[in-house]
Amino acid sequence: MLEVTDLTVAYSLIEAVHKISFKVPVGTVVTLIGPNGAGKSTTLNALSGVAPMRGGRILLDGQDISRWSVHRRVAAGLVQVPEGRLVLAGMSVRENLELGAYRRPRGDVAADIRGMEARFPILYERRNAAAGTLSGGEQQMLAIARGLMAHPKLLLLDEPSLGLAPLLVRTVFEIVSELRNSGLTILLVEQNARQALSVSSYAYVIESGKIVLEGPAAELRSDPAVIRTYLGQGV
Amino acid sequence: MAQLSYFFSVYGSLVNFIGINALLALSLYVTLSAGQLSLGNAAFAGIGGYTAGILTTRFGVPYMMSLLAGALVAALVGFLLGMPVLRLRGVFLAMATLSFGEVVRIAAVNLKITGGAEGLMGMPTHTKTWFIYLMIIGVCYFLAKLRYSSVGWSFESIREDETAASAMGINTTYYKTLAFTIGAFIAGLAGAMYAHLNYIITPGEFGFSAAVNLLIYCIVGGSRVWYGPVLGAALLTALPEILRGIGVTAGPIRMFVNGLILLIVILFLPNGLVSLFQHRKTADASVLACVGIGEE
Amino acid sequence: MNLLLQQLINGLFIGSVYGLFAVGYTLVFGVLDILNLAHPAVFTLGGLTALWLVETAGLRLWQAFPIAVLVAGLLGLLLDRVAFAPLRQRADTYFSGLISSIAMAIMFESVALGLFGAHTVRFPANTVPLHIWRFAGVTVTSLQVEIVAVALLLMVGLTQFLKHSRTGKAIRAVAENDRMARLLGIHVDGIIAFTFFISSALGGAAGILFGLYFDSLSPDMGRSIELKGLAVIVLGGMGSIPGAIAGGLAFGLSEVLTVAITGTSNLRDAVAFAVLFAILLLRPSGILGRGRMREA
Amino acid sequence: MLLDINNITRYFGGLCALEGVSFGVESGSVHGLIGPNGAGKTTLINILSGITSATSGNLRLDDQRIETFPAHKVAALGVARTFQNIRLFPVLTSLENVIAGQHLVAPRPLLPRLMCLSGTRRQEAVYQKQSMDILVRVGLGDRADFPAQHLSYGERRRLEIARALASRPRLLLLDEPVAGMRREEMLGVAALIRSLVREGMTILLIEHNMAFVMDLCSQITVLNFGSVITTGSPAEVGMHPEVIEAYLGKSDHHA
Repeated sequence: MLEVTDLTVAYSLIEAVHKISFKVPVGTVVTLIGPNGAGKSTTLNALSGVAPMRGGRILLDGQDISRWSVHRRVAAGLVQVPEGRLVLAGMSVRENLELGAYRRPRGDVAADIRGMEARFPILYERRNAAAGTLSGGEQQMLAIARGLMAHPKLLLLDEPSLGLAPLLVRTVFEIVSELRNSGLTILLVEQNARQALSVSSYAYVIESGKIVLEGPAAELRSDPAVIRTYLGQGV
Repeated sequence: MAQLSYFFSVYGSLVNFIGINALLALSLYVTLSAGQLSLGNAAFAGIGGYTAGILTTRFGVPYMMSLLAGALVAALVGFLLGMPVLRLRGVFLAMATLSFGEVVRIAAVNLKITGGAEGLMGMPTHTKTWFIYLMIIGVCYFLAKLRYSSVGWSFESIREDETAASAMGINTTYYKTLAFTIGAFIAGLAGAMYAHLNYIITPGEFGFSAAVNLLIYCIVGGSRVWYGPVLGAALLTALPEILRGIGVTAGPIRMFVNGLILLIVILFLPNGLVSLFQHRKTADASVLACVGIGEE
Repeated sequence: MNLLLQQLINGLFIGSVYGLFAVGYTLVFGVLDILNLAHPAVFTLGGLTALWLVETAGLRLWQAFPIAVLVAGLLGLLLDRVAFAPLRQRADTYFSGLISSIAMAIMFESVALGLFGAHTVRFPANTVPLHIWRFAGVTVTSLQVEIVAVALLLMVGLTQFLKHSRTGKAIRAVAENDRMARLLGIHVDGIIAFTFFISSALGGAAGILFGLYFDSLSPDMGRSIELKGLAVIVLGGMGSIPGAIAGGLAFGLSEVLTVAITGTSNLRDAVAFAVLFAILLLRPSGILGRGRMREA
Repeated sequence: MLLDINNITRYFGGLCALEGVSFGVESGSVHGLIGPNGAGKTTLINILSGITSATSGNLRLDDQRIETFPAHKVAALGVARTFQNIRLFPVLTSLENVIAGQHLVAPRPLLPRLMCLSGTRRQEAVYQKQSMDILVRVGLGDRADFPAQHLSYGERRRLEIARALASRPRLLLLDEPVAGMRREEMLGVAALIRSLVREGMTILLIEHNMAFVMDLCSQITVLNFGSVITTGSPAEVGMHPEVIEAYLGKSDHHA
């Protein structure tokens, strides 16, 4: 599905990500974990085309999309749900969903919205409310639902559990496993490494813009180095 | 010597205007150096000009005293205006100072003592070229010394990041008001000198276009060092003459060239014309920096 | 009483033109957070283009109007490409955009000056067939009614377009958060260019209506409305379309009422700017604003 | 107790960012402040440094109430800080950034400068030497003439610490000082913090890197959803069941 080789990203003169390579096979969930500032979100943004790529190659279904514009990537099914639940706060919940389908033919959208509202009833109840008035958990549902409206082939999920109460974190990860079970390919970035590893099949550990470790998620969960640094033994 | 006196007989008033405009540009530079975009400096010049003009014509106050009074009154108004408006940022500050300027202009049109729309007349033409340039040198000296004093570092810090500046112990309200007041003082002084250069001043000379012109001088010359505004004012004030010299006489074309220069500078020389002359030490260092980082 | 009513009606007419002008102004600010100071110059060129089409090309006004509006829209595209798009990635994009738009304004005005000369011109008599209605001591001309109708139609059309159309929603998405809009697959640069097109088209339409209403057009007519437009969008809350419409009407009414109450037109603008100044100090987000304050 | 935080609450609109936060920071200690993203740590630092005001509650610095003080007054009492999102002065050089940070301790009066008094030059040399020493101390001695915007991420973080140190604070608030740093750089910062504390400085440290926090801090306060879960020694905090759940997610869920 996705194959990234030697991806390098630099903001102004400073490199944020240095020659990283990874793969997301079709139908799997792959996770990038690592500390704050390691370059996880930057990597996702480079995949979406909103961070400046300095080198490397991104293959989506064997096609080199490295030079594609953002909207072309979205149209091709590479969809990001960004960090911090970036809903369009002043627009209604319904409008947010509609804009999720911006790159799709108009005819199918109404049916999709009905489907999405059936799946997340709260989005139907609050359909006319400004998205900014939703609670944190509801906004995250909306952000994910909006991402799904684009019919993604590959969903990039950036810190979906950020700032959510433990109960909601669990709900969000339940949604992620449902999506995985329905066959969607997902690249997940998470600080909550324990939860993230439990829903993924493979994971990469990023530190200071480089991949320092990779392996099947189950193995990383029992790797002493990962446990010490990310699963926080001792805390 | 004869050539020089010929030059002055032809270009004397141009040289004077360059000087006045340079002073006005310097007044805006002070405000900009503390990160505050003011469109009120033309109005401060008007306040200084009218104050000084009224004092000399109506009350027979000596020239030098009237200059001082004009500058002080402008500074006082700047201080009083600065306290409330400097809470505003960016475009909102620009517009508040702009509307203040308009109110001043309209007041000058409507008041009797200012001579209404026809302007204030009868000022003794005491302002001499050497005096204008002496004042410029004085102001430049002051600003150059100010830059590396506590006040100058505070202005610089506020311009770069107001929040960080306040966390370093800089009383941002105090220093912003100070910058605004110093700017108003210099503008008032320039206005007072202008009033005694020309025999007459009119409200329209201190309106919105004048305010925008000052901004243009600073941007084209460069607003990060004190000589930038002087350079900008000199070049742009002389531009019509320069263009005439190369055969461009039509007004619209001169105007077009004016706009074009401004556009080119803002697109390609964001730090103004002075960046063409500045030595490249820091630029070289930055190149080294990226090489160093690339190797890591 | 009838005099007051007549004044209120006149205020409504001119206010609708202000509103139309300000709607375009505020649209660009809402989407880009940038003040497009070339908007008044587009307003001027819109009016003068329509005049040229009627007078020289011999078109009827209903034919000339859409063509001139289209030309104004194209000028907006030019503005975006030349003055704004190159600065978009820069850290001081808001400040440099302000300057580059001033540069474009100067060039546009010089073009108007070069093509149409410095004198005031007017639409030929009978460009619009004129009926005069009188009732209850109030006089209303068909031209006034048509101006209000066209202005309201355009403003309501824009509001509906932004609210319901797919592109309109995309514009609002870009206004809220351009990064997020990009991630949704919205072609942000295209949307911004389109926003400039609409904004400038509306500005041009306002210029035509303004020229018809006052029966005079000149290359510097934009200056007379420039500051008022700024005042209107601050009054209505920067970036708010309904705010700009309401602000335009309020401004028109305040002007005629000031004239009616003071008996002279001298203080017409002073009251408006004093109100603007007060609003900036007391409630910087404007009366109907979204409470959005730009950090400079 | 150098700093006493008592019942601090902060609302943003209807949203509660901090609720009844209370803890004390011992003089001469490194006090850690941890918690998941969005827990309210940065809001608290902003309130402590006077950049944001608290909705209610009070703050004492050496028994002086400071919760109503604006940022510059708090700074004048000896509180300096760094910012999570790095707020250097980008076009100024490293040295100039530190010089700007000397505002409170290095008066540079204008009048003697205008009169070109000879003492000015000597005084300036002393101040510049002090700034340079601080740069050397954070390991940026060779970067003095570089504009801050051209420094690497880790260098910028260290320069921010240097600028904060320039005001010779008693209390230093560090907001994620080693985020994005390489391991060697991180060790350097840890050594710097230790030596500052040896000289009597008090440090309140926000950091995500657990090993770093556990290593340096004598006391740790854990924040979650705007409330304090617990304050205690690293060992105590590590055992606290609520901390484990809040900070790491439910460990029993999938493990």
